[in-house]
Amino acid sequence: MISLLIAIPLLLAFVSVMWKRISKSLFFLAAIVNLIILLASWFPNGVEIHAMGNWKPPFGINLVLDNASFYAVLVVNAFFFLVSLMPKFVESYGTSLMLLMAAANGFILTGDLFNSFVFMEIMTITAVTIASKRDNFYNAFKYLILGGIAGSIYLLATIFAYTATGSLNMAHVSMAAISASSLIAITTLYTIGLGVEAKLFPLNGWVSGVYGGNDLAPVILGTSVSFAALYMVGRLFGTVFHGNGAEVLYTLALITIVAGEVAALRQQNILKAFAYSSVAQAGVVVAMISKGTAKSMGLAYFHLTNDAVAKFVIFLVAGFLVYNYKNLNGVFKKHKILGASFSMATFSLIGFPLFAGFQSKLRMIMALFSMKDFLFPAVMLLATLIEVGYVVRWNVRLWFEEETQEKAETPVVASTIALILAILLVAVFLKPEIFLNGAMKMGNALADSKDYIQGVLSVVKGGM
Amino acid sequence: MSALIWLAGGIMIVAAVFAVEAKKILDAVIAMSALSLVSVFLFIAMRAPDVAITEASVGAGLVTAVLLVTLFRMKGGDDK
Amino acid sequence: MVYAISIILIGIGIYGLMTQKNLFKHLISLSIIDTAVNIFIIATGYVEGGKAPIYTKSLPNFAIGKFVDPLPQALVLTAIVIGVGTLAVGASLLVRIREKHSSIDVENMKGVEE
Amino acid sequence: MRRLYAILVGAGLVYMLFAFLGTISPYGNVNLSDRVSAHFLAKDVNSVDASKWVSGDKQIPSKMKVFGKKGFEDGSANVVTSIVVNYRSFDTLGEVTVLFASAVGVGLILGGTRRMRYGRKPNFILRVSTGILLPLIILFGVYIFVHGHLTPGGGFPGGTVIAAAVLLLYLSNEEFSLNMVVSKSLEGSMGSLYVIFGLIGLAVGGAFLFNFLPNGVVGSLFSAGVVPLVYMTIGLKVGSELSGVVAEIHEEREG
Repeated sequence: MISLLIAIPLLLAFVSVMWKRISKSLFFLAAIVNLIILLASWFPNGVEIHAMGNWKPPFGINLVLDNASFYAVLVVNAFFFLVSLMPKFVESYGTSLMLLMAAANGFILTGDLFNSFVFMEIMTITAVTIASKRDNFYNAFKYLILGGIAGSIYLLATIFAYTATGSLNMAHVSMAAISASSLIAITTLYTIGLGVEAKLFPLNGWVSGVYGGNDLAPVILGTSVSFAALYMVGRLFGTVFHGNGAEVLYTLALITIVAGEVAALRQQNILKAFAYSSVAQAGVVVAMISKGTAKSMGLAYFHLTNDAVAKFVIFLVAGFLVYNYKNLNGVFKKHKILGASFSMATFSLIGFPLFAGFQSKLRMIMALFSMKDFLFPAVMLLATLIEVGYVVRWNVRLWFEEETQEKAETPVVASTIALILAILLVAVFLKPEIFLNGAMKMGNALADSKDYIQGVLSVVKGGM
Repeated sequence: MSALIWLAGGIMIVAAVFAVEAKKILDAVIAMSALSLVSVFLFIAMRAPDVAITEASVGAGLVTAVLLVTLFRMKGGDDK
Repeated sequence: MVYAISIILIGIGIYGLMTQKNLFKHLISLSIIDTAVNIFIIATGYVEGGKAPIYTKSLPNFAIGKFVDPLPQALVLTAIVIGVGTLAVGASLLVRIREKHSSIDVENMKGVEE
Repeated sequence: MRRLYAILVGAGLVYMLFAFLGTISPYGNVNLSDRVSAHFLAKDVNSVDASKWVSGDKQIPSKMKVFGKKGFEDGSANVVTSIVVNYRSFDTLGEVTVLFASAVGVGLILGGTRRMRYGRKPNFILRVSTGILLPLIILFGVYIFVHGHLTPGGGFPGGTVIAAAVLLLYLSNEEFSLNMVVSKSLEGSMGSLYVIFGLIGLAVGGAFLFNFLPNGVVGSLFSAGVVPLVYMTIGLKVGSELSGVVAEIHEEREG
């Protein structure tokens, strides 16, 4: 069944080049079918694999569905579904979005290192295509170059893993006895390779340009694709390399947080400001993943889910505003629903009580204290202070300043979606189990490499 | 054989430096194409005929053509 | 030694990316890095005295040490094609950058927002 | 200053990679029996007990004849092909998708409608020789991907050769422009066909991209199950896709 998650969007994408006019409907169809497939295989609570072409691991390529990959795929596909509900947004990018969906699913599900490289490259190329919307060519080009280098380094890392273990299968690499010097080489190269997509410190120069250049790119790249990339960080450094190389990741992530927040505070463009904020949040998640325990990873993905939902709302609203108004002062007086959902999402971002962000931030800080780590909570509190600064500034400006322009038409579907997601954030505060259960299951599955190895390698024949 | 490989490697390194530093973009594209062609020799020396054929037709052939057409569209690009 | 060649080529590519101001050069440097990585990968599969992994009338038997490793070659086939895809997208972006900003030199481009 | 910084970063990376070189086996001195590819070469993956293999019992068969024999799990004489299109066929599907994504991207980014002109009359020799060479080039491309499982080559170089023929047409004739409807339909239908091959495998053998045809004798033209079919599909798809890219790059916007 799970191979269909990739096969269906791919098939429909190939079909959609022949009938360009229905590509939006096909995208909607693909998103719906994927959600149905996912609902049919709800939290497997074990490791299910699908061996491609019936070649058993470690010889062939296999897709792995366990609690971790299931939760990630569910979140990613849910965001794609939400985007597919807004045909105005998709325009002629239906085919690219379907390819991106297939690639993100494949990237998450695959149990093979080289296969994940292939899917990462598809993600990069389609993301560049989407980033070039609204003539944002220079930034898309920068992203392409950085993504290309990262891809090459990722490939090198994969080859080092292959020469060290003799196979490309993640489970096999995970169980193989790799020498310490070899591990250093592999993890360093993977840190660089994933650093671009995971928005780590020296490699995140593309983010503001790509997210700030049009309305579609931040909504989809800042939520789904970034979730997929950060899932891979957890899978590689948690499951496959058992926490080796996490110190480098931890240091880089802390720098990322501070640098991202400071840049967000200084930024005058609303989309770019929140793009930098998304960089900082990625830093928080990576630092949390690098702590390496099941609980810390579960909380990291809980925080990431909250952040992705909030960012979806923020980017949706901000993108609409930036491309319909020249001057943003006081525009929320005309769009009360959009304004309300935007404010709720931004308050969730800073971890204000009543919203989901509070739950995740509080839990993370508590967990860190119990681990005797005081540096990271300090950085996180500092980051929160800076966040309060720009969130309040933007809210004041968008709500209370003198308005100057004609009213643009309110997008009905988009504002409904934004409102529903904002209410979801409140619901998560009241009942954190909505996301927390899945995220904790994901953390457990990522930390438990024994189960993963057992589940992948003990299978004699690939099932559905 | 190993002397030949060193020679090929030397040519490739020179071509790469030239491709990076050349004043004219056209020269850089040609140097890159030369680098691809020499790498075909390395692939054959390492017993990878499939890769050699693909690199010869794709890397040295089509890519160069696409870049040259692009360059033509940009009226020769900007000199450095 | 092939390793050394490919690593030096990677270094030249990175150097080119960081010093050159012409965007076309960035694309070319990226392509150099791609080629270098491909050479590196093939080199990891080379077996001294091995033959190309194709069974023919004169090479009908399987034995260890007789053939070079076919898997890196399969990976490189994929990697080459991926490189072409990246390059084609990059080239078309360059055409449009030139149209919009009237130059592809980072220092002469007009109206760039980062 | 910038140059010095670049040299430092480049040298740092080179130094790092050289340091990492110590962790992999020296050039030309690889023991294939530690790697999965030994079993790809021996075509006996199905008879290997994977759980024992990963814990050190490599189960390598001793000398055995492969060429001209029947009954292997994969029937192509070219082992690289059997990895690309059978053992790791899913990678190849991804690879086809990368090209497809870039063709879609080039189309969306350029979005031209009018053919660019070179503004000079094509050379007489070029025009005449194109007429003679074109069928030969296309034939050669088709030959490469039909024999992909026997000789070096396959769908990708074959498709590229066909695209080169289209490029030749563009160069030799100022009026020529590719019929995009035909090339897009070919591209889309061939891509769908690959996925459909995979889905047939899922229905017949219970796994996506399962090889559902008999393998035949290693070394004959009609062997290796679905491999030749898939390679033909890939060849046509890559050919139409890259031709599409060549065509798009020749298209300009109006005005």
